[in-house]
Amino acid sequence: MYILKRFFTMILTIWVIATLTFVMMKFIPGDPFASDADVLPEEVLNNMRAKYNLDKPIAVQYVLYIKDLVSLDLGPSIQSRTRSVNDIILSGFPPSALLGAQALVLALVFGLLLGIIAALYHNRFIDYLAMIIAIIGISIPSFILAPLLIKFFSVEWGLFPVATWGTWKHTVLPSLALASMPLAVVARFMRSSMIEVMNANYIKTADAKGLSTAGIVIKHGIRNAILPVVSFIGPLFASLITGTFVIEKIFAIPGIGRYFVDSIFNRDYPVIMGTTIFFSVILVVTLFLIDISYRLIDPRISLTSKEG
Amino acid sequence: MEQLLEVKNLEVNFRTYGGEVKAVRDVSFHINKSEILAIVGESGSGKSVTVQTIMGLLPMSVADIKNGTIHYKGQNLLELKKRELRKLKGSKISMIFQDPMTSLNPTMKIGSQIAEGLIIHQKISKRDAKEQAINMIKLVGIPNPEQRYDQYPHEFSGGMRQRVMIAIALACRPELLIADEPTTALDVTIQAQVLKLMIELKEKTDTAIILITHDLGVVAETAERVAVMYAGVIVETGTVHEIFENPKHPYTWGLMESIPDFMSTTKERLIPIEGSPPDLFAPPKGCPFAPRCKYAMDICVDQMPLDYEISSSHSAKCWLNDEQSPNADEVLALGRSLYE
Amino acid sequence: NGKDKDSSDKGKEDGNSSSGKAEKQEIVMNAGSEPPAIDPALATDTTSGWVLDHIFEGLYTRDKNGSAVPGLAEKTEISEDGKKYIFTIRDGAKWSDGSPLTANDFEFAWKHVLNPDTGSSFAFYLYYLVGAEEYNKGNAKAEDVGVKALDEKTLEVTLNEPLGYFETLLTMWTFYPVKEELVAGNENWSAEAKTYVSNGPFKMTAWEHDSEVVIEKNNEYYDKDSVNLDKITFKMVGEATTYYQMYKTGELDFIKSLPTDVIESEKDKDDFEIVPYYGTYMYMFNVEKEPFTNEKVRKAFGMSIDREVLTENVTLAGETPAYGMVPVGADSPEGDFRAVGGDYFEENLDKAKKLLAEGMAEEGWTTLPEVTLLYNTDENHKKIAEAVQEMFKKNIGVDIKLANQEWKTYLETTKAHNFQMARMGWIGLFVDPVVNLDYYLGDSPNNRTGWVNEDFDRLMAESKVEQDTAKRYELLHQAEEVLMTDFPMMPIYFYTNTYLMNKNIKDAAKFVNRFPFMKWAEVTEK
Amino acid sequence: MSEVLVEIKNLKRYFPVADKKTVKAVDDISLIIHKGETLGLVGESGSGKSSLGKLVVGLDTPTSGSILFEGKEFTGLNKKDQREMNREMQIIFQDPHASLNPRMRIGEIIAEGIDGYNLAKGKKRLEIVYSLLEKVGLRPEHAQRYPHEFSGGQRQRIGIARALAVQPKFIVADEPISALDVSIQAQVINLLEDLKEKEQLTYLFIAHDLGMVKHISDRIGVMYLGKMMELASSDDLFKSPLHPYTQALMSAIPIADPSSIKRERIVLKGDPPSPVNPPSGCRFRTRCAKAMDICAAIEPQWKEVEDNHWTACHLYP
Amino acid sequence: MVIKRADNSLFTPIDPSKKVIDDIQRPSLSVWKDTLLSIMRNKLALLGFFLLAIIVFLALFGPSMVPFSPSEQNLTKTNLPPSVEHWFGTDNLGRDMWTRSWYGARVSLIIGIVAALIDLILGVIVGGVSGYMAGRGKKGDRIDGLLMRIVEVLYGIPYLLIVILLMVIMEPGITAIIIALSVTGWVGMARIIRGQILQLKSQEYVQAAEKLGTSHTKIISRHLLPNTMGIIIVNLTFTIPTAIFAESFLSFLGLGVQAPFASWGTMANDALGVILSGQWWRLFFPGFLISLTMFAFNVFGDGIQDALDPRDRK
Ligand SMILES: Nc1ncnc2c1ncn2[C@@H]1O[C@H](COP(=O)(O)OP(=O)(O)OP(=O)(O)O)[C@@H](O)[C@H]1O
Ligand SMILES: Nc1ncnc2c1ncn2[C@@H]1O[C@H](COP(=O)(O)OP(=O)(O)OP(=O)(O)O)[C@@H](O)[C@H]1O
Ligand SMILES: [Mg+2]
Ligand SMILES: [Mg+2]
Repeated sequence: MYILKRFFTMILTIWVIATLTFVMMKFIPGDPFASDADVLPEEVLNNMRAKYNLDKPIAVQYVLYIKDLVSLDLGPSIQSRTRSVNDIILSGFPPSALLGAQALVLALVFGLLLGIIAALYHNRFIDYLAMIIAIIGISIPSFILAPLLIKFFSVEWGLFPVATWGTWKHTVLPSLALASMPLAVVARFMRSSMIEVMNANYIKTADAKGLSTAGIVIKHGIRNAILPVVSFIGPLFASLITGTFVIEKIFAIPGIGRYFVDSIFNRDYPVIMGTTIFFSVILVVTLFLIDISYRLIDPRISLTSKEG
Repeated sequence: MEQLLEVKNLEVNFRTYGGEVKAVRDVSFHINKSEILAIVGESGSGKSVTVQTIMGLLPMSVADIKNGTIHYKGQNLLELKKRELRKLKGSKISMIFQDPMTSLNPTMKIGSQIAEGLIIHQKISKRDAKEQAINMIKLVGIPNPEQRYDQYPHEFSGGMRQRVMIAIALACRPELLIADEPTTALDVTIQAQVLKLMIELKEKTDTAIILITHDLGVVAETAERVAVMYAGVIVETGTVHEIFENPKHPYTWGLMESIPDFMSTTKERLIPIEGSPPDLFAPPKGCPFAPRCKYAMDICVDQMPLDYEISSSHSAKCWLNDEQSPNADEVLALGRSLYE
Repeated sequence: NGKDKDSSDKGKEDGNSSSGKAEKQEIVMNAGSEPPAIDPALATDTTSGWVLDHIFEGLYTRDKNGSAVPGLAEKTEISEDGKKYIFTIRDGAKWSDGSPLTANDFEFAWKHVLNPDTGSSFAFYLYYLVGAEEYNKGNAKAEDVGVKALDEKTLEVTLNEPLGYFETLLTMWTFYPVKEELVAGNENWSAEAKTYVSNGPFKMTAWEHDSEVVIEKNNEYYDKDSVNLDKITFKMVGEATTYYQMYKTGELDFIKSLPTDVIESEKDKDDFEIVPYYGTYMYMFNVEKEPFTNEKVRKAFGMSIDREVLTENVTLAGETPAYGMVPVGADSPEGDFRAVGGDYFEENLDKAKKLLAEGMAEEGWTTLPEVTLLYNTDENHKKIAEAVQEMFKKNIGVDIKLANQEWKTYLETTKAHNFQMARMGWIGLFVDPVVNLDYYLGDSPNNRTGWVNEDFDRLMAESKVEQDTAKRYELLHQAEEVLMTDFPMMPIYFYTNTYLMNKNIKDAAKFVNRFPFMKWAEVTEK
Repeated sequence: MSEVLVEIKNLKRYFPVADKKTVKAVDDISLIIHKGETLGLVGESGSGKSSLGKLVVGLDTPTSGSILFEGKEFTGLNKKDQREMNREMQIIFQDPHASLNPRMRIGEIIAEGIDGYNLAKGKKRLEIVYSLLEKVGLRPEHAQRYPHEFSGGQRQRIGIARALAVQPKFIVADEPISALDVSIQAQVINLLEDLKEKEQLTYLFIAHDLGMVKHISDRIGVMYLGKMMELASSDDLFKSPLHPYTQALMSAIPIADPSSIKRERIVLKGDPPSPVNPPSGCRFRTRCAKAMDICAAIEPQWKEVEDNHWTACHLYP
Repeated sequence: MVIKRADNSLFTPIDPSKKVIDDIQRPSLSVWKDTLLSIMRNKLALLGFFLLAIIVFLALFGPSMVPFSPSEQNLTKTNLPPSVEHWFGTDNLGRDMWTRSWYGARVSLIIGIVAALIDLILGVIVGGVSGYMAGRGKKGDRIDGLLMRIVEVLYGIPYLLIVILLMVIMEPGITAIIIALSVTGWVGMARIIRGQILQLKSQEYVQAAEKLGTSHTKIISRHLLPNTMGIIIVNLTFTIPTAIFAESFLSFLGLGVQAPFASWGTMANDALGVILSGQWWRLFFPGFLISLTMFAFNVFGDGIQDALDPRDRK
């Protein structure tokens, strides 16, 4: 029942996002066909507008769009004249998702590790070291980190290809660049909540059972401390697997991340809508799963009144 | 009798912003194999801190072990390496915590929390551990153990949680069981059942038990020896009979007086000890009980009493036992009469 | 009527004879971005055009110098009045799938472009054909368009007016043929390499979207013997720092538009090249908004920056300071149009100050109304604007503000004349002064300055029907003079492009305004 | 002691557990608590005492049944009255640790209710806090400390002081003294009794220490597996326990005299049954020494067997 | 037993009426004073604080230590490495990096602090209310649902679109940036806080507080939020650099501070090319200052977290 209800609100949310995006998109100035090279004769423009239904009143366009949407047709791209939005998403999503997932795993594994170690050695050298790593991770944004990684790992040391897509080696640097920020955040969150958890009485119990520090942390610490990380990871997951503009641009990765931005700069209406809706679906579903997972992580949590 | 554990001159301080809390001061006691030692005393007198020191569970960021040794079978636990201590913890020495509500991991199933220790120390398979854990749940009198195995602490009643704590501690059949108020949340029938379980364990496996409790009835019925603590100091030790029948310390007298007699039909006011316990930030330099003691003398305020040996097993830290004490006999007789 | 010739590039490499042909005739070039449409009817951008030029060939093509020469047209007959062309398609013209290429394919292709349903942006390039405009605007039928396959080999084209540079125009991709069976009824035929059929020196064999386009030598091409390369890969790396580093590690053989920061260090290496780009970088004035309503103020602004310093220290890519509208590179009978026209103004601070004072006096201003310079979001534009801002301040004591907008918004804003001073760049698709000067026609949608001058419009109109070449250029010079006298914009510099090309690539043809054409190129041994 | 303060009618609280089953923590209990009386509640651990206590003060919502406080049902009230009623009913939690915010000072914790209901301000407020601390055997300077700096028993006293701070009419005390040493137990019990005298307080006193329960309570109820088994004045109950479960309880009380002859204990046989599917008929029958056939078949009626002495057992038809 | 013979006279009973039960009093401190004291005693917190103070000091007075203005160009002195004349070197337009860095600090610090405030105000409140209300009756569920749906929608709508829209309707400048940051800047905090509150609110002390008439607002602010302070602080320390870089992005798009004024973010952004050309100081100084500020905030934050945790005092 709860799930059914959430499902409907999810659809509603996506609809609201779609509608707001549609309205805003129509509101911002600019014309998909305007470009600097040529100012086209009005008639030519009219032909093209007609082709994309842009000659119709906005309300009609909206209805047509929603209609298509319901049949899962996201329409043709204006910028990339021969491809449909569905094509773009289908071909761009796998690389983006792969990179995003890889980065996320990297961030989680090392972030958690770093955070836990820092918490265990609270206010000792390792803690400071972990903090400095985290600070570097967060204060060097990916658009600076990525070229630096390329400079050293590719140009200077020749370990990985500079950019583009193909082999696993191509994924290493972009994953690193993507992972650095979330890694830092995860580490800091984990540290903070782990410090709190390690003060709890049940940790004493575990200690008294003769568990090793690692055992205590793994079996008792993590699950009690991980909630903020999970909250943080949710939206991040959605945005990472749908690609990141900066990283895809710098590493010339054929993902869909770039379309989120380029489509807006190009006023490529169908792509704006398509990518937004695609992202929203993933986002909303992820957030839903996160909400569910709260309960799995901490059985005391109840999200609605009629559960307990 | 074989001495299992000996605590000597233990001193524990807590650093706080307000200053140092002298929670345990010069505490010495021992426990033999297959013996039940009860520690009773004022709430806040340092009972839990003492036993947590044995287990190495003090929050070392704020706690200081100033002095003392804790010898377990000849080795000083305070100097033991972490890894070696870990081998003892949970298997040879185990502990029932006072606070059953927060001492269980809220996000872990009850069953796993019990099975965990078994898996570590007895190196048995998960399935066997589960079986044993279910058995333990049953032993401590929780109905429907299979289902309870998969429930979380917040789904248990207070007493049930306490029994889970007991199950955890007993699971590995330790040589030394430290039970910090193990039955406070239990009704008397289950309390009896649990105590019986502990005594059985003691008899079967020669387990020594340090039992901290406020229920003097429980002490009388289960313990062999008793230590009475007040303000971080052990003020009196002796066998149960000695303590109950021939207490030599005014605080012990006070304790005895406070027990309501449920057999009596008339309702009388309970007799508590006047005043409140001393501030442990700056404990009085003399006897800590002096400010509340009806029989206090000048020396009590001035000097910490010596440990007067009353018999080979009985000693008390009170100046009244000194031969110079003027009305010693009178007073001591008074104390004795209270219970007879 | 003068024929526009694309002048070949001066810096072109001589064939390097010392090293022989390499085993592997494969190169990797950076296209910069995903070509939006590798489809003759739909392409409007240079990236798509670059690929199209390699895999298609029209009736006319270019020789190594960039001049239009017959391609698929074996023979061209032009009627007396210059309005009717009859092309004979060369024998052996084939599609890359081996099927014959016929005159019909041309007729179909051109009508396809004009078909309003296609929605081609470049349909207007065919408006020179009889009935084309009407058909494209939905006022006539396809049959009325002046292109007709008389038989398999013969194509008849009828123009509205004679057109001097029709042959050059025919080299444009909009005029390429497409295979009718393939294209008819399949709107997205050009979206994937699988289905792709073309007729040029190369054919498309793979298109990984957003990643790369691979073209390989087309063995059905009639002139395949001139083609040396077996394979060209166009990568789509947009980030300058990235493709530069890929070039450095050898992952790319050719890149264009180097990051400004590295030009300094690459300048003297021999794989580096600066090629002129037929375009003008300028700041438009809105003559309807104060203070640029005043001509003297406009001129004062134009005179008070140091273009030399700007190009040498800020933009760095070897640009030519501009003192006129038409860039260097357009040939006229007397020589380069720019050289003949000369500079229309000079940088002179005293004069600028004087003009400014005069202009302010004329308008009765005691202080100059606040000026905001608008540019579209881009690092280089920003840098230039910052430098210019500081120059105004230092040189004539005018404090201007800067503002930038994202491109499409910017276009809209400037179109609505909602600015005082705004950056603009204009690159001619053809190398002819008309292309540049047309920009400021009173009714040109490009002219955002609000400046309308009847003399200018008249001169431009006259130049277009003028049949005598010398006179035509004279008219154009006059028009430019009018423009530069009224000064509705201040030119800054003429564009250049920077290339890095692997030294072992020989015979790449570099035309003005086109990226290198690799038909004859060859990889030599190192 | 005639005026009814709390009336509980057919109260039920079922907790859903796995497999769509429910734990019947409180199963159809009806009860009256008079003004000024102390009703002791004892019973097997897990029998639903805390659950009942929480329901009574409105910390939990019943599955069914109703609770009337001074004749009014909680849900039917407007906001203001609800607040007032909230103040008048307080609870001392069983768990002294979890019920104290680890980041608040003791003084603040105790003053919370005073602030919450705007009972006093400034110096007066502090005075109240200090006097409460003293009343429960703590010291004024403890107000500056944090909960973790206290021993278990000290924390429990903080909980008591907190509940008293808002001057309630009715307090559910869920094992308020279990963690205290006897001397302080006596102190606290005396305090509770004094308050009861002075302020006409009413208690629902849940405890396991039958001696204390007897001492403080006017009447005592005995619970087993979600049900009330017996209810009588404390003297009656101890003198003549009727229900076999009560008898078992009595016999299990430990006596603080090591030399006393060990009494014959009524040992409950078998395992405690599960509250998920309690035994048919009488719930205690599976462990009852005196069980009869009828016990399995019919659930015994809740009857007044003697004057003011209620029980549910087939032994007393 | 050895007894040190004490003076006999000491063995006289004390008159109970004269007995002073106790006289030792701990100096009582106000909550504020105590917190302040614990922060002061925390070396880390102090270090962070002093670093921040130095940065702020230089932001205010750094530029006046050298005879350059932040916009003054010298196109013949571009890209000079740090020297006695130009302490941080010059940039590609020949401007003095030292002055620019400290002018940039003003913008970046303001942005960082404002963003943190937005996070704190909007994010913490929305997250707190949402988490607290979830499961609190039908009405509570609805409030939680609504707030979370709003958060989802704000996550879902393309941010760039919002920015462009803002650009159309707003004058560029700090205000515009602040508005752009407040539209969505807080949603991450809101979700995280909500999660924390969901976990915390089942604690018994929350129930106790309710029973004691503590208002919802107070329960959230005094019981729930303090217990998730660590997470709030961590999140805040991340908001700051994120906002600093978001500002550079927004400014680049044309919404924010306009050239020649710079911020650390835009300076770093403009200097990316030096990774290829090697004029390290152009990227290093803004980057380092951002990192240093981050370091200061983090150290300070950690110190505060420690200081606020009564269980972990040294
Ligand atoms: N972390 C700590 N910081 C400061 N003081 C502490 C800390 N832990 C305990 N104390 C103090 O140490 C003293 C002894 O506490 P302990 O828990 O040992 O008492 P106890 O004898 O077990 O009492 P109870 O019977 O009430 O559990 C108490 O006064 C308490 O305030
Ligand atoms: N949140 C919950 N979810 C599921 N079951 C619960 C929950 N809370 C209590 N129970 C169950 O309800 C029953 C009664 O619990 P309650 O806490 O009322 O017992 P109690 O009489 O107070 O016991 P104790 O004396 O041990 O505290 C127990 O079986 C317990 O497991
Ligand atoms: Mg204790
Ligand atoms: Mg209970």
